[in-house]
Amino acid sequence: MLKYTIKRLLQSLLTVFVVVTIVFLLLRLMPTDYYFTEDELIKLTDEQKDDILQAAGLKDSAFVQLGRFYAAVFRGDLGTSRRIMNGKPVTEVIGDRFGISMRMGCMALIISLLVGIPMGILQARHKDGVFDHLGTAYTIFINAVPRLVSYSLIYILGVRLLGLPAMYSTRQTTTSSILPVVCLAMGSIAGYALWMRRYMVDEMTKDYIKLARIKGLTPRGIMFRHVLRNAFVPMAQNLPTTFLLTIGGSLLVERFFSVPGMGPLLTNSINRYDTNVVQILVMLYASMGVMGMFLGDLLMSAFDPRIRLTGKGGESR
Amino acid sequence: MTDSIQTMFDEMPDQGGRIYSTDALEQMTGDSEENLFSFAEYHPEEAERTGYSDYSYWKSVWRIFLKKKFAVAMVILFLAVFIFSFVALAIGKYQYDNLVPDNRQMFISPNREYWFGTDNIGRDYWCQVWYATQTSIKLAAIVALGECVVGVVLGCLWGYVRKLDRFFTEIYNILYSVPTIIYMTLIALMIGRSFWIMCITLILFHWIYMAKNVRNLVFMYRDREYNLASRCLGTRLGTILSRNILPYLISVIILRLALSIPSTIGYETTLSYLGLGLDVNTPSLGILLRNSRAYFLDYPYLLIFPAAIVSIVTVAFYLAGNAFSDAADPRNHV
Amino acid sequence: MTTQKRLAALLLIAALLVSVAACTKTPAPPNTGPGEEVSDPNAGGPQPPVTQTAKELKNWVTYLTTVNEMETFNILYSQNNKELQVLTNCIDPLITHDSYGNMIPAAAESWSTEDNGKTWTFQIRPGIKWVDYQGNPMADLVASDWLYGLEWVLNFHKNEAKNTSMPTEMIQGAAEYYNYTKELPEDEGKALGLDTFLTMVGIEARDEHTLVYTCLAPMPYFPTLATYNCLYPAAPALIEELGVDGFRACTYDNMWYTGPYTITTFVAENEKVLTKNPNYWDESCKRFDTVTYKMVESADVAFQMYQAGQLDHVDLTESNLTTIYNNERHELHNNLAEARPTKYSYQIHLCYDKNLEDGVTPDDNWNKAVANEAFRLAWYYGLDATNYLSRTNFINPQKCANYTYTMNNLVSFSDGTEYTARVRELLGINPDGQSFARLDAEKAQAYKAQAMEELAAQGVTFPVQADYYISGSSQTALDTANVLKQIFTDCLGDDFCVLNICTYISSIANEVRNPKKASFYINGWGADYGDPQNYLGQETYGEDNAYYSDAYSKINDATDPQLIDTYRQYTQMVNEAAAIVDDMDARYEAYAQAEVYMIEHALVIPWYKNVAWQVTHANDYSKIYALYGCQTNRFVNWETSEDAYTTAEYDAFAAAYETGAKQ
Amino acid sequence: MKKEKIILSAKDVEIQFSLRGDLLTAIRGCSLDLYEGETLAIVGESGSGKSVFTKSFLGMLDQNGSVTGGSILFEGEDIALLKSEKDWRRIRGGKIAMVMQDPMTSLNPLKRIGQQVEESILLHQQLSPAEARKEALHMLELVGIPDAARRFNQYPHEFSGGMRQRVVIAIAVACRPRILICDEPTTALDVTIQAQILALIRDLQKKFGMTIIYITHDLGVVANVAERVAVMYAGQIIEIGAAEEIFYDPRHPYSWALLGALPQLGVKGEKLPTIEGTPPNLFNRITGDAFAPRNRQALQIDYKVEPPYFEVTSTHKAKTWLLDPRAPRVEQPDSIKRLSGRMTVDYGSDTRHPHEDPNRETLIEVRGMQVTFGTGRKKFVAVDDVSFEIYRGETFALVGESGSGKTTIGRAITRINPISAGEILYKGQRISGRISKELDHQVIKGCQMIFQDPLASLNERAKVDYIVSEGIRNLHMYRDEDERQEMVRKALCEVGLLPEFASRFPHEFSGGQRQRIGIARALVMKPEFIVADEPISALDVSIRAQVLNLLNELKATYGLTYLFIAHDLSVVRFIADRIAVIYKGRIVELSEAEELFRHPLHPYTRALLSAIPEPDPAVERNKRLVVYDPSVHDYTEEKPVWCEILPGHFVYGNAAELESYRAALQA
Repeated sequence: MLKYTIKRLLQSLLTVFVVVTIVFLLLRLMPTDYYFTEDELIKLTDEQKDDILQAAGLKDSAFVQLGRFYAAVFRGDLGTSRRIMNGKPVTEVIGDRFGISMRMGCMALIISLLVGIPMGILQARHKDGVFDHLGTAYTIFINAVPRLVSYSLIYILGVRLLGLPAMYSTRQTTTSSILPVVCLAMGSIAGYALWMRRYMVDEMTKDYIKLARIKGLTPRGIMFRHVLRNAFVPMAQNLPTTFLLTIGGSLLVERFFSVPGMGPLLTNSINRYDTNVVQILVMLYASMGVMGMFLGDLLMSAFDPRIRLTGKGGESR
Repeated sequence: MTDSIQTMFDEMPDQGGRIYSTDALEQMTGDSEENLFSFAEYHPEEAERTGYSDYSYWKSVWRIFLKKKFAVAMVILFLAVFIFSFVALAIGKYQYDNLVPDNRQMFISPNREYWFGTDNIGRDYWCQVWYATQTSIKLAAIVALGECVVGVVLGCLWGYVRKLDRFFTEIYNILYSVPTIIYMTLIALMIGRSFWIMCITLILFHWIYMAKNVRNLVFMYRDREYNLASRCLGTRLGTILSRNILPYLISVIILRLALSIPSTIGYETTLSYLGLGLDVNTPSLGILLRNSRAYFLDYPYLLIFPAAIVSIVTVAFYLAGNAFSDAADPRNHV
Repeated sequence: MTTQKRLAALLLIAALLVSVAACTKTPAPPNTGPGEEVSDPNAGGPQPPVTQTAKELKNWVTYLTTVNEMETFNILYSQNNKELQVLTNCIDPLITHDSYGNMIPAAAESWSTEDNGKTWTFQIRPGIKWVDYQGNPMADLVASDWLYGLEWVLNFHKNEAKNTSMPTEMIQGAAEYYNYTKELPEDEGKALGLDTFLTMVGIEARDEHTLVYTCLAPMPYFPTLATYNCLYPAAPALIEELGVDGFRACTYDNMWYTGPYTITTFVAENEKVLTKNPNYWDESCKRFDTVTYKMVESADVAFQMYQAGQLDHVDLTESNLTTIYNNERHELHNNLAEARPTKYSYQIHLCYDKNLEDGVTPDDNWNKAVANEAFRLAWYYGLDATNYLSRTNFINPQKCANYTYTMNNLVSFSDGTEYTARVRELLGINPDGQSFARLDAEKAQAYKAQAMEELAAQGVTFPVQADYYISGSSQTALDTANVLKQIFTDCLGDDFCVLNICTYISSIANEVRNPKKASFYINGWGADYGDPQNYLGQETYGEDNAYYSDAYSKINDATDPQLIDTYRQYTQMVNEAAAIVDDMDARYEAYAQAEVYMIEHALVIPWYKNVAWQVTHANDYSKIYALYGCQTNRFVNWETSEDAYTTAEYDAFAAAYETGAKQ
Repeated sequence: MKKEKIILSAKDVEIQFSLRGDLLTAIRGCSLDLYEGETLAIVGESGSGKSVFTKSFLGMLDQNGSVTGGSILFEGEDIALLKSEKDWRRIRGGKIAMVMQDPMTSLNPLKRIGQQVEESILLHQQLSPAEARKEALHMLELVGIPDAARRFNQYPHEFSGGMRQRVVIAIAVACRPRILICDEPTTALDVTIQAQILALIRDLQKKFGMTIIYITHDLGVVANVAERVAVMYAGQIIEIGAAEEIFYDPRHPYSWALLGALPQLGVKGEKLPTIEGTPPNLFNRITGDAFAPRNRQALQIDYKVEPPYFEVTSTHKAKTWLLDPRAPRVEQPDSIKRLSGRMTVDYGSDTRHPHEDPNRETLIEVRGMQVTFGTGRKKFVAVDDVSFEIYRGETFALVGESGSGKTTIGRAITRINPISAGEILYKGQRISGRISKELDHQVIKGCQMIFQDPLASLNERAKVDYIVSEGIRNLHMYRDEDERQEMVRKALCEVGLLPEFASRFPHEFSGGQRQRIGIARALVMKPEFIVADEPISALDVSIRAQVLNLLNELKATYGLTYLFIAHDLSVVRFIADRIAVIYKGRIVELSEAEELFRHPLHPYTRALLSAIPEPDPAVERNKRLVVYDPSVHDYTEEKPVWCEILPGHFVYGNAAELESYRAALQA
């Protein structure tokens, strides 16, 4: 188990390394004008711009910068932001926003798990019933219609009809979180319901369900003793990834409701050529991504005795 | 014991529980007893011909698909919208290419002159919406096709050539583990925004999902016996992929094609909203939606029309895709 | 055995998740910061009782869009309005402005020159304290703090080449010192103290309260530079405390303040709160208890919030304005208030050496046409900017009309005559507020005919194709460009000139300007210091620091002799004006003549300025108004009202201001 | 045995399915009386409706099917009328239970074995949880799970197929049903395991006094378990009677055909009697006797009027006009007579043995072959150190249970799987590893393969024409299009298919036809050597004979050499010249076929032989099972060797074992 964990972690590290390097090099291909604000672009001459870039260490060749970056990272120095907040350590820049994104993401996650999974179960239990059709219509609507449209609808409803705050505020976290959390949860509810329903319906056609019926088990008993847990296994694999992605913040929602979270930071830091922030963000996202996959596998192995991650060793006769 | 057997025997379902008399038989068949109890001619070829099934995969797919009334209705609705987008441009009072900004005409709600009202600089919204509809559909179709072509070709290689597995898996990890928006932003800032750049970047980042899908299927079919047979017969890799495996992937490809259209349109609107979408000179529904974001609380019609059309298109393809995947599943061919 | 393994797996997952969660907990949740204790200005509750009869606001809540979030707290480092508008409230300059744009003492009690502006002496006000963000006094502000400030700015390794352009152009030895530090290794540069600096640069602190600058040449307008953030002080004790990197990256809670406010709450991209500095030297000035900035995603969100009573001020977008203006029963219909012009003066900068789309081949057709004065004058007299102006101000488009190169209200003659009024007088333009005043259809037709005749002879084909570049990501720019295109069609006819709208990706400099792909640019210039030289000097021929003529118009690459002669003539006029340092009226008159010459030959075509609409609880005419420097956004001496001002009230303010200005 | 009480009585049951918009009548008026405590076997080919019929006793028909006529009386109630799941639950489990075919999928993979048994105990026996647990443990012991206490807490994936089937049986029996339906419970299992499961079911029946309905297509299994046998064809029971009556004195031509087609009853070198064609399409209305079109001795009336049941004895009835007194007399086929002992045959008296020919030519030689799958820690040795020769003109059979590596050997020879050690020679040339293009083409032409699963071995999306000509296309073995078509036509005719089939798609054909297309595909290359990988194991009994005959015919016509891979020794005995028995990747015994049957030496071979189900109730009921326990070999001190113990008879063992084998041969 330990050996496997170490091996997976090393593999993940490699993936993260490759991703960060690619993004790093791509960043250096970007025009450096993004490093300047519009005010600066109007007034600065080319020489002045060059001087500023040189002072920021952005004039060196990409590989020199890459070497410097990794050397610093290995020293544990993740660098400072340049344009998001000049001189502020990247960890703090990200940390501030991560907290907000995570809080909101967790709320949304809890809501969507509490609503989405029972919804999927109910749909599967009463397959082709009214509730199933309603639920399916909901999932179709959410999955098919572009998020921008559905968020706009929620925005209009929430702001115009319910008078909820249109923007996130640190003073009224509760009320101002309602709309963004609803938007976040809305999508994942549909996701969970859809997959839960699908996996359950899949399980219900399996042979062992027939055997359970032949035994004389009640539909309810079949549902709760057999189908539910088995349907949960494929869900389990994706759960950590969705969890990590949710706490990683949603760009669209956070932009829409001025939530100072991770999402806008990502595009802002790229837009502003804040290379250090981008790199560390990418490192963070990539780590969360590979971590999610790894945790998913672990979780699945915990639920499903058939899966032995170590390849051998689980053999007990 | 004999009793019960006897009862059973009497009640055996011999068309009414009696042994036929010769008369009855002759009456029933219009043939003589002699003839009836003579050997019939045996046709081995007839035997060979009996009982072959008239089952056809595609016929069944089609039949089940047509049964999904709602999906079919949505597809028809989509076609209607698509065709109408041309008609609409033709019958509209204004031509997209000759739109003139006019500050006396701005923000006019839909009326007889301006069927969808006017936008913030007083241009007819009707022709903009329909023009954008065409752009969006064109974009989605090109991206979907591109994704499929690239995804299928590389997915086949990924699935069939074991040595490439590690390589493609790593690519998948690289693309999957970070939000695509990072790459999209980088590219948009680096080489700009245009219809074709958008197409290519979307294909660039989305083929992998198609490829992964195809790869799993190829994996499944690769070691089927008929492929072993082909290998045994010395069939080349390309032929195996194109003749033996690809035909089995068609239903999946069509499904992905159909589902990739709503997702592309959704992606396009998101990117447009973030300012990473199409060039502003090429209005798409995403761009109109983004623009309307600034006005929709005052002038909801600027949101409603493009939003409705976007929803029709995406829901239609989503439903059609899912209906098709149901129909394509041989388990449902009952 | 398997059970154990599964248990182990579960434990591992739990551990990892906990550690992920733990990592994220380290930064303090933003809602438990000191902001919680601050009274909530937008809770909608009753305001604290105001003793004055005029129900003034004690707390001010305004907004910024999230893209305008601050990127630094170091005022010496900032080059952007988005930070300066906040930070000028935090640290006092030597000199600030009043609501008419006059210079008034701030940290400097007085200033003077004895040699026509070659050296300038500032008397620093005694008793000013550096305070921390909670208002606790930390140190005294003394003259030498300005030495540290300038050293910081000019030190390549300390300020990373920011804000150097004006000091290096004006202060003796500044450029040399900057280049000196640039050559030093990073460590040495950062370690530099004042010693070398003082030997090289023309600045000294005669005593604790006397600060002397030496300019490169006599500069009568040097004090106007003293309002700018490149001449701000820095507290050496703070630099000492934070270190060089720490000082550059100072934050609101570790920096020191001398200004009317300190920043007490800062949540990035969400909110910041300025609180009255209890130890501010000027106890007489009127300040708010708190000023709150809300960071909003877009102007429309701001409007929503204003309507919900969460903001005291909102700038109106096109659609808001249209809705309110056209609907007489709208609750805000009578509260529309026209803002004052922004400091930018927008011109059409023509490109005299343009290439074709490949960026290499000269576009002869355009170059010949634009070198022809009749061609340019046809534009000058023919183009009616009204529709273009409506894009910013559709109620009073002519408020946005701009007929001069220099921005209004930059400087005035000693008799009170505003400089640009003199220019307009010389140009013979008398705006009536109803139509675009310089328009002259007859002249336009005549010049058009003349141009077509003359140019046809030179082999120019008509219509001339004019390439106009906009950012590919800006819908507003596209809409505006479409309006402009229509103006060309309506005013000059498609047979003369056709506008092509093209887009660039990110860098207009690299993609358009350097390969010379655009026919013209519409660009705004805001002054850095209070002298017409700052405007007119950008358009001279053959001079390095003439920014527009070199970088945009590419006049130094042009070949047409007649055009060059015109430019030379203009350059000479500007230089003559600049040489007059003892008589300001004569100096301004000479500049006015040069400007008129430039405009009458349509070397550059003045185009518009920004006058927007708003709904507000503050009287703009009571605020600091300056066209240069960065003092405009100081929240001092504002007149405010609990109820939003009405249009009528605002008109009255404007009228009162006009009379005040005359005096 | 007394059969007094009818426990379940089905009358005129008609079951229809709506399939692709059409109505399929799967059961066309089927009646059956089941007696308490008996074992009834229902035999039939796939599609005969045997499974559907019994599923209707449990209300377990698929969603699209329903009982549309007749009645099923059970405990005084017509259960055909039951609709809701709730009603059915009164019947299911406690009254009637069922064991399904595939043990791999019929257990919940995520629940412990014990829990799953416990669940059915709690449902049907009023016991406290603790008692239920004890009872479950007891049940597991009862079905022969060794070390049950420990295995109680294990998951299904930790069990082998046979063990899982035991658990499934335990679950079914734990409900204490009155009737237990066993739906092909051993089809998915190896022969040796099958025999054990059959024995287990018999034991349990005795212990619990259950009535058992046994559904199977394997007449050997029927002979083993059944007291009464019902033969089903096209949705009807066409003959029913006591096991002896059906095996020794069948009356329906279909029963004759079914028995006659068994290779066990065939004579080497002779054609097996076959049933041509395929079962009727049940979408169509069938008039007369459904079997008539395939019956060489059909009467005119068979095409017109459905025959009634004719009583042969009080317990034996058949549904054929041949029993009508007016019908001409038709003799039972020879194979039936042989079975009932009315005729004897001498196996293999005049068979030719190519390997005994002094001028024999070695066509294929395998030397020390090893095949591994996977790498690193997941490495798995499928075949280890295998050597043998195949001589031109012989049929060399490779027999072993699933997972023994027999298919891997076949695929290694046709170069589908690469080998990791050793070499393969074809006509003396090495063909393993890298070879020249020329040799490659030569091998492709010379060595072909026939696959197991006729459903999977044809490309569904290509026409027969393409499938058959794939090889000749690759090697450009024709001059022009006409010649290609001619070659395809010829190949099709040779395997007994109509040339016009070339333009059809595989899904239009039945399993047997498809298998023949697969043979045509190999044949068109004019190969010398064919690897036939279980070519008949996925086919119905009646079809098997066709394919076996065809293979024999082709061998005779073209002098082909076969490597015949099978798990069923009885088939192999009919077709093979020499037999190699493989166990876990190693060949343990190799010998001439009859010699192997006469003198099996290796304990595994003996176990295998004893487990073969014979289609003879008398033999089956009295046979003693030999169970192979690999732990009898003690190879720690002496390494085993591959030894030719008699000329042509090889066996794998160490010195001590070889000694005992020799002793056995002497005896």
